[in-house]
Amino acid sequence: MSGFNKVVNSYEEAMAGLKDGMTVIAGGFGLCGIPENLIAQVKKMGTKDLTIVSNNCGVDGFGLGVLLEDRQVKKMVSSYVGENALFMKQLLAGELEVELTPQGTLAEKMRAGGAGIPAFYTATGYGTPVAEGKDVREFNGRNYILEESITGDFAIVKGWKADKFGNVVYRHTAQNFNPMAATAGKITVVEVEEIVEPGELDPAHIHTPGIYVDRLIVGTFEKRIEQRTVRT
Amino acid sequence: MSGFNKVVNSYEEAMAGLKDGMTVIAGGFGLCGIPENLIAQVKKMGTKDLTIVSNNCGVDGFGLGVLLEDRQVKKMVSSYVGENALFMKQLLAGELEVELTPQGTLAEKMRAGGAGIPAFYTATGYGTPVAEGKDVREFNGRNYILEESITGDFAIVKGWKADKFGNVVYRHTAQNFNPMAATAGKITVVEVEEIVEPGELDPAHIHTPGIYVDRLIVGTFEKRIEQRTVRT
Amino acid sequence: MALTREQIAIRVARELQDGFYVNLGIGIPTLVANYVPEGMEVMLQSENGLLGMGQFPTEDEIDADMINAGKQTVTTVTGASIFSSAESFAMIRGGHVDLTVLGAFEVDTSGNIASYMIPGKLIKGMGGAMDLVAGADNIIVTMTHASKHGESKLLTKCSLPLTGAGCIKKVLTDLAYIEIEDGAFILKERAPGVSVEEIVSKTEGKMIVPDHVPEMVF
Amino acid sequence: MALTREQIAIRVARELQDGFYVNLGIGIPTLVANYVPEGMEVMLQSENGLLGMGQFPTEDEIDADMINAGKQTVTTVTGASIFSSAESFAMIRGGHVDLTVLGAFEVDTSGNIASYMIPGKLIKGMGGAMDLVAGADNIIVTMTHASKHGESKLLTKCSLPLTGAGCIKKVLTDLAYIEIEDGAFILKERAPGVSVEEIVSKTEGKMIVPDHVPEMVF
Repeated sequence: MSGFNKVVNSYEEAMAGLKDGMTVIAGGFGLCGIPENLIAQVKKMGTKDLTIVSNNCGVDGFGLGVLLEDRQVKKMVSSYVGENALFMKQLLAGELEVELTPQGTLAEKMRAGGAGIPAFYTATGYGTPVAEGKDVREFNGRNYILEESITGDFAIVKGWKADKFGNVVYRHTAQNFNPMAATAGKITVVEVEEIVEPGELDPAHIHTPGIYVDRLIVGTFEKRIEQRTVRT
Repeated sequence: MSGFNKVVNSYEEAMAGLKDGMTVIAGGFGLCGIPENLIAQVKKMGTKDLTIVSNNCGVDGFGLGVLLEDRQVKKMVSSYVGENALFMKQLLAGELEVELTPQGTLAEKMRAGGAGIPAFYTATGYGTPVAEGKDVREFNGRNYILEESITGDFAIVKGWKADKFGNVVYRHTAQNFNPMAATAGKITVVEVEEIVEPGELDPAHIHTPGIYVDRLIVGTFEKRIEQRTVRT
Repeated sequence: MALTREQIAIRVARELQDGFYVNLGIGIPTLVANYVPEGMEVMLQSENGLLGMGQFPTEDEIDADMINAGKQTVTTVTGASIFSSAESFAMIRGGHVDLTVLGAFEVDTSGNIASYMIPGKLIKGMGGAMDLVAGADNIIVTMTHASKHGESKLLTKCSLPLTGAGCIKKVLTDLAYIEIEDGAFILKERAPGVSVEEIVSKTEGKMIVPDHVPEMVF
Repeated sequence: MALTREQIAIRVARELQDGFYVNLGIGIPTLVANYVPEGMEVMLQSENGLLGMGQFPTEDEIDADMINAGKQTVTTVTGASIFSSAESFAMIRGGHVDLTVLGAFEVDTSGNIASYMIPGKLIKGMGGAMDLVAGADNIIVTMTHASKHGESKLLTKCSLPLTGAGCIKKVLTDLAYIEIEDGAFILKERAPGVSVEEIVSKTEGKMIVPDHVPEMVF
C-alpha cells in the first residue's frame, strides 16, 4: 500500500489485526447492504468475545448470524434482532448479551462517534427502558436523554463502487448504516462490487470520502433477499 | 401549489410570512453558494430586528452585508465576520450583536436543529471564551462543552438544480452550509439555477431531499468571487 | 361490527392530506397506502433510508438492494430520494414526517405506548419505533381494542415496557377512533354498528363520551 | 538567520508522510503545499467542504463555486470529494485529518493557543480554527517567535483569548522547532545560525534546552 491506494488483495489482509474482545461496527439493514465476505472472514478467523454493533444480527446461517454458530459474539448492539432463532436461544440461555438501541439513536451514535461528538441528547427512548441510567435534561419544555457515541476497533462496510482512494458510493437502499459505520472504525474496511478508475466518481456525489477508509477490497456477493415481495 | 410541487413564481411569494424579529438561517460560505436573491428580497421587504445565522455576513454591498445598510440585523450568529467594514462599525458602536460560533459547531448546530437533537457535546471551544456559561462534561478523560442546536423561522438556501419535489443538488463547494440550513428552517426556501424534470435527479445522489423544502424558486445569480486567485 | 383490517386502513387514509410525507409501520399501517384518496399525493418514507417508496416490484424489477423497513423488496416513485439511516432518522426525529401510523400492544390515558417487548416472551427490539413516536407530532396508532381474551388494550397505565412516553394523541382500534387528551380517552367515532356501551366496556382507562358519537361511514 | 516564510514551509513539509490528509491554514501554512517531498502524495482538506484541493485555476478554469477555506478560487485533484460543512467538520472533529498546520498569535507551555481575537482591536472570529485545534491529534503551529517589538509569543500563559486549551504539542517559529511537554517548551531544533541563547532570550515561557540542539539544514 502506498500513497492513497487503499486496495488490499485478500480478505486475510482486509481483516488483519482483528483480535478477541474487539468491537466491530457493521453496516447493513437486515440482509441488505451487509459486508458478506468480511463477516465470513471473521467467522473463518474464529475471533471470540466480539462486541458487534449492527442494526440487525443477520439470519440463521447468513450475515452476522454465522458468527453465533461458534459463539464468537459476546454482545450485540442492535435495534432489532427478531429474525434469528439461534440468537434468541443464546440470548435466553444467557450466553449472549444484547443492548437494544433505537434505530435512529444507533445511526446517530455511529455518526457521532465518527464525528468527534462524544454524546448527544435525544427524545427517543425518554420514559422507556432505554432511558434507564441515562441523564435526563429538559430543553424548551421537553425531556431528552443523553446518549453516548459509539466507535469500533474495526468497521466493516459494504459499498457498491469505489476508487482506489477509498471514495465509496452505495447502491439504492443498501446504503443504510454503511456510511456511518465507515466513519466510526479505528480501522475501516470496505468491500465493494467494483473498483473504478480514479476520477470516474463525481466528487460531489461520493457517499463516503476516502479519508474514512483504511482498506478496500473487491468481492462477489450473494445478496440474499429476506422478504421477497412482488406484484403481479 | 398542490401535492409535491414546491415551486413558487415570485420572490415575494418565496419570502412571504417573514416578520420583524424572526430568525433566518442562511446557507453559504463567504460569497460562495449564498442565496443572493432571497437576501435581496429580505432587503426589499425591510424586515427588522432579524437574527441571522450564517457562517459569514457577506461583504459591504453584497450578500448578507446589504441587510446591514438599513440596520435590519439585530444579531449575527457566525464563525467569521472579518470581510465587512460596515459590520465592524455597527458592532463596535453596539448597534449589532454577534455570537461568534466555531465553524464546525455552527454546522453541527444547524444539522442538530434539523435532526431533532437539542444539544450535543464537543471538545471545540473548551477552555475558550466560547465555553463561557456552558456545561462541561468529561467523557473518556477529556472535557467537552454542551452546545445547543439552532432552528430558524426561515432557512434560505442556494442550490444548483432541483426538481419540483424540492430535491436539491449543490454544485462544487457551493454546497457548504446549505444542506444543514435546509433542514433547520420552519419554512425552508431554496433558490436554484435550474429546475429539472421529475426523475432527472438520481435518487441516490440528492443532497437535500424534498421533505426539508417548503418553497422552491429559480433565479439568476451574480456569483461574485471574493478572492480571485489564478495560476499562470 | 368491528372494523376489518381494510376498513382500519381506509379510516386512517382519511387523515391524509395532499403533499403529506408519511411513515407507515409494518402490518395494517402498510395497507393505508392502498387507500390514498383520488387526486391526492402522499410520499411514503421508509426508515431504512428511502423517501418515495413505490409498489412492490414485478419479478423482473426485483432488486436485493431496494428494500423497505419491513425488509420487503420495493420500488421507488418519481421524485424519490435514497439516503443513509442517519439522514432518515434526522427526518423522523426532526419532525419532518407529517404523519406516522404504527401498531401497538397497549396505549394509555397518558399517551404512553407499548409496542416492542413482552418481557420473557418477545425480545425482538424496538427497531425504529421509539424514534418514530418520539419524533412525530402527528401519530395514529392502529390496534385491536381488546385481546382475544377480551382484555382491554386501552389502559390507565401501560403494563408492558414503553416504546414512548406521553406521545400518542390518536388511536384507531377495530371498534373506535379515540383521541387522548388531559389524561383521558375521548371517544370520537365508533365502528358501524358498535355501541358506545361496548366500547366503554372494553376500555380499561378513563373514557370521556361526548353526547354524540358519530358512526364511521364506509 | 531567522527562517524565511518558505523555509518555515519547507521545515513543516518534512513532517508530512505519504498518504497524509492535511489541513493547511491561511498564510504560511498554505505554502507547505509547495514543498511536498518528491514521490510522496498528500491530500489537502479545506474545511469549507473539499478533500483533495488542487492548485489555483487558470483564467479559463476559474469557477465561483469552487473555492477553498480562504475563499480563494481553486481546483480539485483526481480522487477529490466535495461535501457539506457538517461532513467536513465531522472529519476534522472526529480526528480523521492526519496533520493540521495553522498560525497563532501566542502559544503557552500548557499547550494553549490564542489565534483569533485581540480584544478591542480585532474581532473577526475563529472560523474553523477552534474545531481544527480541538479535533486534530497532530498539529503544527507556525508563527514568528516574537513580535516586531521583541515581545515573546511563547508564553507561560497566553494573554489573549484562547482558541484551544491544552491542544498544542508542536510549534515551528522563525527561530526554532519546539515541542511542548509537561508544561515546558522543549527546544528541538534551531534555525541555521540562530543561537540557543537568542531563542531562550526570546522565549518567555519555561524552556528546556537539551544538551544538543541540532541546526536545521536546508
